[in-house]
Amino acid sequence: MSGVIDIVYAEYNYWIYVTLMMIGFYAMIAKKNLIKKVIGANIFQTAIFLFYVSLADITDGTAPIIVGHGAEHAEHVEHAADVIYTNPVPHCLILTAIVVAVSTTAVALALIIRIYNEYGSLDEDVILAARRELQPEFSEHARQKGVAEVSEQ
Amino acid sequence: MKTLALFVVVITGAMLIYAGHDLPAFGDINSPAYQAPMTQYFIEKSLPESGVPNIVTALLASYRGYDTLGETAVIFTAGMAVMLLLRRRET
Amino acid sequence: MIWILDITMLFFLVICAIAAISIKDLLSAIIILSAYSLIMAIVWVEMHSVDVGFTEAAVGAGITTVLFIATLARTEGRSED
Amino acid sequence: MSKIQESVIIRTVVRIMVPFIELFALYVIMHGASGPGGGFQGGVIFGAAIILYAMIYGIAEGKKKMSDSLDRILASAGLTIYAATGLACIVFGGMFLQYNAVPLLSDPALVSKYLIDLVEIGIGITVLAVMISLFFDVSPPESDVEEAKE
Repeated sequence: MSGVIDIVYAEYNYWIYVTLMMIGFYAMIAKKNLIKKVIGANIFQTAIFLFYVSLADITDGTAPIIVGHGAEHAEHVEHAADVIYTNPVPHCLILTAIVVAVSTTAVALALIIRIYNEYGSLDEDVILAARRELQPEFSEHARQKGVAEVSEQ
Repeated sequence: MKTLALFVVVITGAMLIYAGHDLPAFGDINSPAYQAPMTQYFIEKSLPESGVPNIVTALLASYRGYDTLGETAVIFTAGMAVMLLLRRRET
Repeated sequence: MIWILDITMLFFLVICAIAAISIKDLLSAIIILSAYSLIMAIVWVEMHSVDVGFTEAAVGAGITTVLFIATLARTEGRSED
Repeated sequence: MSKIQESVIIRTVVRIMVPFIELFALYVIMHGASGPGGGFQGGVIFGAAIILYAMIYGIAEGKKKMSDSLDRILASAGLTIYAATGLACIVFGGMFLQYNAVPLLSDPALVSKYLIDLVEIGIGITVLAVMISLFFDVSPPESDVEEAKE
Protein backbone atom coordinates (compact mmCIF):
# COMPACT_ATOMS: atom_id res chain seq x y z
CA MET A 1 0.00 0.00 0.00
CA SER A 2 2.77 2.43 0.85
CA GLY A 3 4.29 1.74 -2.57
CA VAL A 4 1.15 3.03 -4.25
CA ILE A 5 1.15 6.18 -2.10
CA ASP A 6 4.79 6.75 -2.96
CA ILE A 7 4.04 6.51 -6.67
CA VAL A 8 1.06 8.87 -6.34
CA TYR A 9 3.13 11.36 -4.31
CA ALA A 10 5.96 11.25 -6.83
CA GLU A 11 3.85 11.59 -9.96
CA TYR A 12 0.54 13.36 -9.29
CA ASN A 13 1.84 16.59 -10.77
CA TYR A 14 2.61 14.86 -14.04
CA TRP A 15 -0.86 13.34 -14.16
CA ILE A 16 -2.45 16.75 -13.66
CA TYR A 17 -0.31 18.31 -16.37
CA VAL A 18 -1.26 15.54 -18.81
CA THR A 19 -4.96 16.02 -17.93
CA LEU A 20 -4.84 19.78 -18.47
CA MET A 21 -2.87 19.42 -21.68
CA MET A 22 -5.37 16.92 -23.07
CA ILE A 23 -8.31 19.19 -22.14
CA GLY A 24 -6.69 21.97 -24.13
CA PHE A 25 -5.88 19.58 -26.98
CA TYR A 26 -9.48 18.37 -27.12
CA ALA A 27 -10.74 21.96 -27.27
CA MET A 28 -8.38 22.71 -30.14
CA ILE A 29 -9.51 19.66 -32.14
CA ALA A 30 -13.21 19.28 -31.43
CA LYS A 31 -14.60 22.77 -30.77
CA LYS A 32 -15.94 24.61 -33.80
CA ASN A 33 -15.77 28.13 -32.34
CA LEU A 34 -12.52 29.96 -33.07
CA ILE A 35 -12.35 31.72 -29.68
CA LYS A 36 -12.83 28.35 -27.98
CA LYS A 37 -9.84 27.08 -29.94
CA VAL A 38 -7.70 29.97 -28.68
CA ILE A 39 -8.84 29.25 -25.11
CA GLY A 40 -7.80 25.62 -25.65
CA ALA A 41 -4.41 26.74 -26.92
CA ASN A 42 -3.96 28.87 -23.79
CA ILE A 43 -4.77 25.91 -21.52
CA PHE A 44 -2.36 23.72 -23.51
CA GLN A 45 0.47 26.25 -23.12
CA THR A 46 -0.12 26.71 -19.40
CA ALA A 47 -0.09 22.93 -18.87
CA ILE A 48 3.35 22.70 -20.45
CA PHE A 49 4.57 25.55 -18.22
CA LEU A 50 3.22 23.64 -15.22
CA PHE A 51 5.26 20.60 -16.32
CA TYR A 52 8.48 22.62 -16.49
CA VAL A 53 7.92 24.29 -13.13
CA SER A 54 7.15 20.91 -11.50
CA LEU A 55 10.44 19.56 -12.84
CA ALA A 56 12.26 22.51 -11.26
CA ASP A 57 10.79 22.14 -7.77
CA ILE A 58 12.89 20.70 -4.93
CA THR A 59 11.36 19.49 -1.66
CA ASP A 60 12.46 21.82 1.19
CA GLY A 61 13.99 24.13 -1.38
CA THR A 62 13.51 27.88 -1.50
CA ALA A 63 12.99 30.44 -4.24
CA PRO A 64 16.12 31.07 -6.36
CA ILE A 65 16.99 34.43 -4.79
CA ILE A 66 20.31 34.41 -2.95
CA VAL A 67 19.76 34.57 0.83
CA GLY A 68 21.88 36.90 2.94
CA HIS A 69 22.97 39.34 0.27
CA GLY A 70 23.81 42.82 1.59
CA ALA A 71 24.95 44.02 4.99
CA GLU A 72 21.49 44.55 6.49
CA HIS A 73 20.85 40.79 6.45
CA ALA A 74 24.11 39.89 8.20
CA GLU A 75 22.38 37.64 10.74
CA HIS A 76 21.23 35.30 7.98
CA VAL A 77 24.62 34.90 6.35
CA GLU A 78 25.81 32.07 8.59
CA HIS A 79 22.89 29.91 7.40
CA ALA A 80 23.34 30.90 3.77
CA ALA A 81 25.51 27.89 2.93
CA ASP A 82 22.82 25.42 4.04
CA VAL A 83 20.04 26.84 1.85
CA ILE A 84 18.84 24.67 -1.05
CA TYR A 85 17.65 26.68 -4.04
CA THR A 86 15.19 25.32 -6.58
CA ASN A 87 16.40 24.89 -10.13
CA PRO A 88 16.39 28.38 -11.76
CA VAL A 89 16.90 27.32 -15.38
CA PRO A 90 13.31 26.16 -16.18
CA HIS A 91 11.95 29.31 -14.49
CA CYS A 92 13.96 31.42 -16.90
CA LEU A 93 12.73 29.43 -19.91
CA ILE A 94 9.11 29.73 -18.81
CA LEU A 95 9.40 33.46 -18.15
CA THR A 96 10.35 33.81 -21.82
CA ALA A 97 7.60 31.44 -22.94
CA ILE A 98 4.77 33.24 -21.09
CA VAL A 99 5.47 36.52 -22.83
CA VAL A 100 5.70 34.79 -26.22
CA ALA A 101 2.37 33.09 -25.40
CA VAL A 102 0.61 36.42 -24.87
CA SER A 103 2.08 37.70 -28.16
CA THR A 104 0.75 34.69 -30.09
CA THR A 105 -2.64 35.03 -28.39
CA ALA A 106 -2.85 38.70 -29.41
CA VAL A 107 -2.01 37.92 -33.05
CA ALA A 108 -4.54 35.05 -33.08
CA LEU A 109 -7.27 37.34 -31.72
CA ALA A 110 -6.44 39.99 -34.34
CA LEU A 111 -6.79 37.37 -37.07
CA ILE A 112 -10.12 36.25 -35.56
CA ILE A 113 -11.43 39.83 -35.71
CA ARG A 114 -10.44 40.09 -39.38
CA ILE A 115 -12.09 36.72 -40.13
CA TYR A 116 -15.30 37.86 -38.39
CA ASN A 117 -15.35 41.12 -40.34
CA GLU A 118 -14.96 39.14 -43.58
CA TYR A 119 -17.34 36.20 -43.02
CA GLY A 120 -19.65 37.38 -40.21
CA SER A 121 -19.25 34.24 -38.16
CA LEU A 122 -16.85 32.58 -35.76
CA ASP A 123 -18.00 29.06 -36.60
CA GLU A 124 -15.44 27.00 -38.45
CA ASP A 125 -17.97 25.16 -40.64
CA VAL A 126 -19.72 28.37 -41.74
CA ILE A 127 -16.38 29.98 -42.62
CA LEU A 128 -15.24 26.94 -44.62
CA ALA A 129 -18.57 26.75 -46.48
CA ALA A 130 -18.42 30.46 -47.35
CA ARG A 131 -14.87 30.03 -48.53
CA ARG A 132 -15.80 27.11 -50.78
CA GLU A 133 -18.55 29.20 -52.33
CA LEU A 134 -16.22 32.12 -52.95
CA GLN A 135 -13.43 30.03 -54.40
CA PRO A 136 -14.65 26.90 -56.18
CA GLU A 137 -11.11 25.66 -56.69
CA PHE A 138 -10.88 25.36 -52.92
CA SER A 139 -13.59 22.68 -52.83
CA GLU A 140 -12.85 19.06 -52.09
CA HIS A 141 -13.85 17.86 -55.57
CA ALA A 142 -11.57 20.29 -57.35
CA ARG A 143 -8.67 19.45 -55.08
CA GLN A 144 -9.06 15.71 -55.72
CA LYS A 145 -9.30 16.38 -59.45
CA GLY A 146 -6.06 18.36 -59.26
CA VAL A 147 -4.37 15.51 -57.43
CA ALA A 148 -5.58 13.06 -60.10
CA GLU A 149 -4.22 15.27 -62.88
CA VAL A 150 -0.86 15.51 -61.16
CA SER A 151 -0.66 11.74 -60.69
CA GLU A 152 -1.53 11.13 -64.36
CA GLN A 153 1.47 13.19 -65.41
CA MET B 1 -15.63 14.08 -35.10
CA LYS B 2 -16.06 14.41 -31.32
CA THR B 3 -15.61 10.67 -30.77
CA LEU B 4 -12.51 10.64 -32.92
CA ALA B 5 -11.08 13.65 -31.04
CA LEU B 6 -11.80 12.00 -27.70
CA PHE B 7 -10.11 8.81 -28.90
CA VAL B 8 -6.97 10.67 -30.02
CA VAL B 9 -6.85 12.66 -26.78
CA VAL B 10 -7.22 9.61 -24.54
CA ILE B 11 -4.56 7.62 -26.41
CA THR B 12 -2.10 10.54 -26.32
CA GLY B 13 -2.75 11.15 -22.63
CA ALA B 14 -2.25 7.48 -21.76
CA MET B 15 1.05 7.45 -23.61
CA LEU B 16 2.23 10.59 -21.82
CA ILE B 17 1.28 9.21 -18.40
CA TYR B 18 3.10 5.97 -19.22
CA ALA B 19 6.17 7.97 -20.21
CA GLY B 20 5.91 9.94 -16.95
CA HIS B 21 7.11 6.88 -15.02
CA ASP B 22 10.64 7.50 -16.28
CA LEU B 23 10.73 11.11 -15.08
CA PRO B 24 12.42 11.93 -11.76
CA ALA B 25 10.04 12.04 -8.78
CA PHE B 26 8.37 15.36 -7.94
CA GLY B 27 10.69 17.37 -5.67
CA ASP B 28 13.60 14.95 -6.01
CA ILE B 29 16.92 16.62 -5.22
CA ASN B 30 18.85 13.94 -7.14
CA SER B 31 17.10 14.67 -10.43
CA PRO B 32 19.54 14.95 -13.36
CA ALA B 33 18.37 18.45 -14.22
CA TYR B 34 19.27 19.73 -10.75
CA GLN B 35 22.57 17.85 -10.45
CA ALA B 36 23.75 18.99 -13.88
CA PRO B 37 27.02 20.97 -13.72
CA MET B 38 25.51 24.05 -15.40
CA THR B 39 22.69 24.34 -12.86
CA GLN B 40 25.11 24.12 -9.94
CA TYR B 41 27.39 26.63 -11.67
CA PHE B 42 24.54 29.12 -12.09
CA ILE B 43 23.47 28.78 -8.47
CA GLU B 44 27.00 29.24 -7.11
CA LYS B 45 28.48 31.79 -9.50
CA SER B 46 25.66 34.06 -10.62
CA LEU B 47 26.01 36.46 -7.67
CA PRO B 48 29.81 36.96 -7.91
CA GLU B 49 29.77 37.14 -11.71
CA SER B 50 26.76 39.36 -12.37
CA GLY B 51 26.18 41.06 -8.99
CA VAL B 52 22.45 40.26 -9.00
CA PRO B 53 20.97 38.25 -6.11
CA ASN B 54 17.97 37.04 -8.11
CA ILE B 55 19.30 34.07 -10.08
CA VAL B 56 16.40 34.12 -12.55
CA THR B 57 17.08 37.75 -13.48
CA ALA B 58 20.80 37.06 -13.81
CA LEU B 59 20.06 34.13 -16.13
CA LEU B 60 17.49 36.08 -18.12
CA ALA B 61 19.42 39.28 -18.70
CA SER B 62 23.03 38.13 -18.56
CA TYR B 63 23.66 34.49 -19.44
CA ARG B 64 20.70 34.24 -21.83
CA GLY B 65 20.90 37.83 -23.06
CA TYR B 66 20.62 36.88 -26.72
CA ASP B 67 17.46 34.93 -26.04
CA THR B 68 15.83 37.81 -24.19
CA LEU B 69 16.78 40.24 -26.95
CA GLY B 70 15.07 37.93 -29.45
CA GLU B 71 12.05 37.67 -27.19
CA THR B 72 11.73 41.43 -26.92
CA ALA B 73 11.88 41.49 -30.71
CA VAL B 74 9.06 38.90 -30.76
CA ILE B 75 6.83 41.15 -28.62
CA PHE B 76 7.65 44.13 -30.82
CA THR B 77 6.83 42.10 -33.94
CA ALA B 78 3.53 40.95 -32.46
CA GLY B 79 2.58 44.57 -31.75
CA MET B 80 3.47 45.54 -35.32
CA ALA B 81 1.52 42.56 -36.74
CA VAL B 82 -1.65 43.47 -34.83
CA MET B 83 -1.22 47.07 -35.93
CA LEU B 84 -0.98 45.97 -39.59
CA LEU B 85 -4.00 43.68 -39.29
CA LEU B 86 -6.42 45.95 -37.47
CA ARG B 87 -5.45 49.61 -37.72
CA ARG B 88 -7.52 51.61 -40.15
CA ARG B 89 -5.80 53.78 -42.66
CA GLU B 90 -5.71 57.42 -41.49
CA THR B 91 -7.02 59.28 -44.50
CA MET C 1 5.80 22.78 -1.23
CA ILE C 2 2.69 22.34 0.90
CA TRP C 3 1.23 19.31 -0.73
CA ILE C 4 -2.34 19.52 0.61
CA LEU C 5 -2.63 23.05 -0.83
CA ASP C 6 -0.95 21.82 -3.98
CA ILE C 7 -3.45 18.99 -4.55
CA THR C 8 -6.46 21.24 -3.79
CA MET C 9 -5.30 23.90 -6.22
CA LEU C 10 -4.53 21.35 -8.94
CA PHE C 11 -8.04 19.91 -8.50
CA PHE C 12 -9.53 23.41 -8.94
CA LEU C 13 -7.37 23.83 -12.03
CA VAL C 14 -8.86 20.77 -13.72
CA ILE C 15 -12.40 21.91 -12.84
CA CYS C 16 -11.72 25.39 -14.23
CA ALA C 17 -10.20 23.99 -17.44
CA ILE C 18 -13.19 21.71 -18.09
CA ALA C 19 -15.64 24.53 -17.33
CA ALA C 20 -13.78 26.97 -19.58
CA ILE C 21 -14.01 24.74 -22.64
CA SER C 22 -17.51 23.33 -22.08
CA ILE C 23 -19.51 26.50 -21.25
CA LYS C 24 -21.47 28.00 -24.16
CA ASP C 25 -21.36 31.68 -23.16
CA LEU C 26 -17.99 32.96 -24.33
CA LEU C 27 -17.77 35.81 -21.76
CA SER C 28 -18.16 33.31 -18.91
CA ALA C 29 -15.56 31.05 -20.51
CA ILE C 30 -13.08 33.92 -20.61
CA ILE C 31 -13.69 34.88 -16.97
CA ILE C 32 -13.18 31.24 -15.97
CA LEU C 33 -9.95 31.21 -17.97
CA SER C 34 -8.85 34.26 -15.96
CA ALA C 35 -9.58 32.39 -12.71
CA TYR C 36 -7.64 29.43 -14.10
CA SER C 37 -4.62 31.68 -14.70
CA LEU C 38 -4.82 33.10 -11.18
CA ILE C 39 -4.98 29.62 -9.60
CA MET C 40 -2.05 28.59 -11.79
CA ALA C 41 -0.09 31.59 -10.45
CA ILE C 42 -0.81 30.44 -6.88
CA VAL C 43 0.40 26.92 -7.72
CA TRP C 44 3.63 28.30 -9.15
CA VAL C 45 4.38 30.61 -6.23
CA GLU C 46 3.76 27.66 -3.93
CA MET C 47 6.29 25.67 -5.98
CA HIS C 48 8.90 28.41 -5.20
CA SER C 49 8.81 29.87 -8.67
CA VAL C 50 8.05 33.46 -7.65
CA ASP C 51 9.06 35.18 -10.88
CA VAL C 52 6.95 32.93 -13.06
CA GLY C 53 3.95 33.21 -10.74
CA PHE C 54 4.23 37.00 -10.75
CA THR C 55 4.39 37.10 -14.54
CA GLU C 56 1.41 34.76 -14.92
CA ALA C 57 -0.68 36.82 -12.50
CA ALA C 58 0.10 40.00 -14.44
CA VAL C 59 -0.03 38.62 -17.98
CA GLY C 60 -2.41 35.65 -17.89
CA ALA C 61 -5.03 37.05 -15.56
CA GLY C 62 -4.66 40.67 -16.65
CA ILE C 63 -3.71 41.41 -20.23
CA THR C 64 -4.94 38.18 -21.85
CA THR C 65 -8.40 38.59 -20.31
CA VAL C 66 -8.62 42.21 -21.45
CA LEU C 67 -7.63 41.24 -24.99
CA PHE C 68 -10.18 38.41 -25.10
CA ILE C 69 -12.99 40.65 -23.87
CA ALA C 70 -12.06 43.38 -26.32
CA THR C 71 -12.20 40.78 -29.11
CA LEU C 72 -15.60 39.64 -27.87
CA ALA C 73 -16.87 43.25 -28.05
CA ARG C 74 -16.11 43.27 -31.79
CA THR C 75 -17.50 39.79 -32.51
CA GLU C 76 -20.34 37.71 -31.10
CA GLY C 77 -20.68 36.32 -27.59
CA ARG C 78 -22.38 32.98 -28.13
CA SER C 79 -20.83 29.68 -29.12
CA GLU C 80 -22.61 26.68 -30.61
CA ASP C 81 -20.53 24.16 -28.67
CA MET D 1 -20.88 55.62 -22.92
CA SER D 2 -21.91 52.58 -20.95
CA LYS D 3 -23.38 52.52 -17.49
CA ILE D 4 -20.18 51.53 -15.71
CA GLN D 5 -18.30 54.42 -17.31
CA GLU D 6 -20.76 56.96 -15.90
CA SER D 7 -20.40 55.81 -12.29
CA VAL D 8 -18.77 58.55 -10.20
CA ILE D 9 -17.28 56.05 -7.74
CA ILE D 10 -15.50 54.06 -10.43
CA ARG D 11 -14.23 57.16 -12.20
CA THR D 12 -12.83 58.66 -8.98
CA VAL D 13 -11.27 55.42 -7.76
CA VAL D 14 -9.60 54.83 -11.13
CA ARG D 15 -8.24 58.38 -11.22
CA ILE D 16 -6.74 57.94 -7.73
CA MET D 17 -5.44 54.39 -8.35
CA VAL D 18 -3.64 54.90 -11.66
CA PRO D 19 -0.59 56.84 -10.31
CA PHE D 20 -0.11 54.29 -7.54
CA ILE D 21 -0.23 51.37 -9.99
CA GLU D 22 2.33 53.17 -12.14
CA LEU D 23 4.56 53.74 -9.11
CA PHE D 24 4.30 50.06 -8.20
CA ALA D 25 5.24 49.13 -11.78
CA LEU D 26 8.38 51.27 -11.58
CA TYR D 27 9.23 49.63 -8.24
CA VAL D 28 8.82 46.18 -9.80
CA ILE D 29 11.11 47.07 -12.70
CA MET D 30 13.84 48.52 -10.49
CA HIS D 31 13.52 45.80 -7.84
CA GLY D 32 13.85 43.01 -10.41
CA ALA D 33 17.53 42.52 -9.60
CA SER D 34 17.15 41.78 -5.91
CA GLY D 35 13.71 40.20 -5.66
CA PRO D 36 10.84 38.86 -7.70
CA GLY D 37 10.07 41.17 -10.57
CA GLY D 38 11.70 42.49 -13.69
CA GLY D 39 11.11 44.21 -16.96
CA PHE D 40 8.24 42.07 -18.24
CA GLN D 41 6.16 42.17 -15.09
CA GLY D 42 6.73 45.87 -14.50
CA GLY D 43 5.99 46.73 -18.11
CA VAL D 44 2.79 44.72 -18.08
CA ILE D 45 1.62 46.36 -14.83
CA PHE D 46 2.38 49.85 -16.20
CA GLY D 47 0.49 48.99 -19.36
CA ALA D 48 -2.41 47.65 -17.32
CA ALA D 49 -2.66 50.98 -15.45
CA ILE D 50 -3.12 52.93 -18.67
CA ILE D 51 -5.46 50.26 -20.07
CA LEU D 52 -7.59 50.61 -16.92
CA TYR D 53 -7.72 54.38 -17.43
CA ALA D 54 -8.66 53.96 -21.10
CA MET D 55 -11.37 51.42 -20.27
CA ILE D 56 -13.16 53.79 -17.88
CA TYR D 57 -12.53 57.19 -19.47
CA GLY D 58 -12.78 56.02 -23.09
CA ILE D 59 -10.21 55.22 -25.76
CA ALA D 60 -9.97 58.85 -26.88
CA GLU D 61 -8.99 60.00 -23.36
CA GLY D 62 -6.52 57.11 -23.12
CA LYS D 63 -4.92 58.16 -26.39
CA LYS D 64 -4.36 61.61 -24.92
CA LYS D 65 -2.19 59.95 -22.24
CA MET D 66 -0.40 57.66 -24.69
CA SER D 67 -0.67 58.81 -28.28
CA ASP D 68 -0.01 56.51 -31.21
CA SER D 69 3.21 58.24 -32.24
CA LEU D 70 4.57 58.21 -28.66
CA ASP D 71 3.64 54.55 -28.45
CA ARG D 72 5.54 53.68 -31.61
CA ILE D 73 8.58 55.69 -30.47
CA LEU D 74 8.62 53.98 -27.05
CA ALA D 75 8.26 50.49 -28.51
CA SER D 76 11.31 50.97 -30.71
CA ALA D 77 13.22 52.92 -28.05
CA GLY D 78 13.10 50.03 -25.57
CA LEU D 79 14.47 47.56 -28.09
CA THR D 80 17.15 50.11 -29.07
CA ILE D 81 18.21 50.56 -25.42
CA TYR D 82 18.66 46.79 -25.13
CA ALA D 83 20.62 46.42 -28.37
CA ALA D 84 22.72 49.53 -27.65
CA THR D 85 23.71 48.11 -24.26
CA GLY D 86 24.92 44.98 -26.03
CA LEU D 87 26.79 46.99 -28.66
CA ALA D 88 28.42 49.20 -25.99
CA CYS D 89 30.05 46.07 -24.62
CA ILE D 90 31.58 45.43 -28.06
CA VAL D 91 32.87 49.03 -28.16
CA PHE D 92 34.72 48.45 -24.86
CA GLY D 93 36.37 45.31 -26.18
CA GLY D 94 34.10 42.56 -24.89
CA MET D 95 31.61 40.36 -26.67
CA PHE D 96 27.98 41.24 -27.40
CA LEU D 97 26.18 41.65 -24.01
CA GLN D 98 29.32 40.79 -22.03
CA TYR D 99 28.57 43.32 -19.32
CA ASN D 100 31.66 42.99 -17.19
CA ALA D 101 33.92 44.13 -20.06
CA VAL D 102 32.78 47.74 -19.57
CA PRO D 103 35.49 49.46 -17.47
CA LEU D 104 33.29 52.11 -15.79
CA LEU D 105 33.58 51.07 -12.14
CA SER D 106 36.29 49.22 -10.28
CA ASP D 107 34.16 46.12 -9.64
CA PRO D 108 33.04 44.29 -12.82
CA ALA D 109 30.10 42.67 -10.95
CA LEU D 110 28.77 46.14 -10.05
CA VAL D 111 28.95 47.27 -13.69
CA SER D 112 27.08 44.13 -14.65
CA LYS D 113 24.40 44.89 -12.06
CA TYR D 114 23.74 48.40 -13.36
CA LEU D 115 23.74 47.28 -16.98
CA ILE D 116 21.25 44.52 -16.16
CA ASP D 117 19.04 47.22 -14.63
CA LEU D 118 19.37 49.25 -17.85
CA VAL D 119 18.43 46.21 -19.93
CA GLU D 120 15.39 45.59 -17.72
CA ILE D 121 14.29 49.21 -18.24
CA GLY D 122 14.57 48.68 -22.00
CA ILE D 123 12.45 45.52 -21.84
CA GLY D 124 9.91 47.30 -19.64
CA ILE D 125 9.52 50.24 -22.04
CA THR D 126 8.97 47.94 -25.03
CA VAL D 127 6.50 45.73 -23.19
CA LEU D 128 4.40 48.62 -21.85
CA ALA D 129 4.21 50.33 -25.24
CA VAL D 130 3.29 47.11 -27.06
CA MET D 131 0.67 46.08 -24.50
CA ILE D 132 -1.05 49.48 -24.73
CA SER D 133 -0.98 49.45 -28.52
CA LEU D 134 -2.39 45.89 -28.54
CA PHE D 135 -5.32 47.03 -26.41
CA PHE D 136 -5.98 50.13 -28.51
CA ASP D 137 -5.90 48.09 -31.71
CA VAL D 138 -8.04 45.17 -30.54
CA SER D 139 -10.70 47.19 -28.69
CA PRO D 140 -13.71 48.34 -30.77
CA PRO D 141 -13.43 51.85 -32.28
CA GLU D 142 -15.49 54.34 -30.32
CA SER D 143 -17.48 55.58 -33.35
CA ASP D 144 -18.74 52.01 -33.97
CA VAL D 145 -19.92 51.68 -30.38
CA GLU D 146 -21.87 54.94 -30.60
CA GLU D 147 -23.48 53.85 -33.88
CA ALA D 148 -24.47 50.48 -32.45
CA LYS D 149 -26.24 52.21 -29.54
CA GLU D 150 -28.25 54.45 -31.83
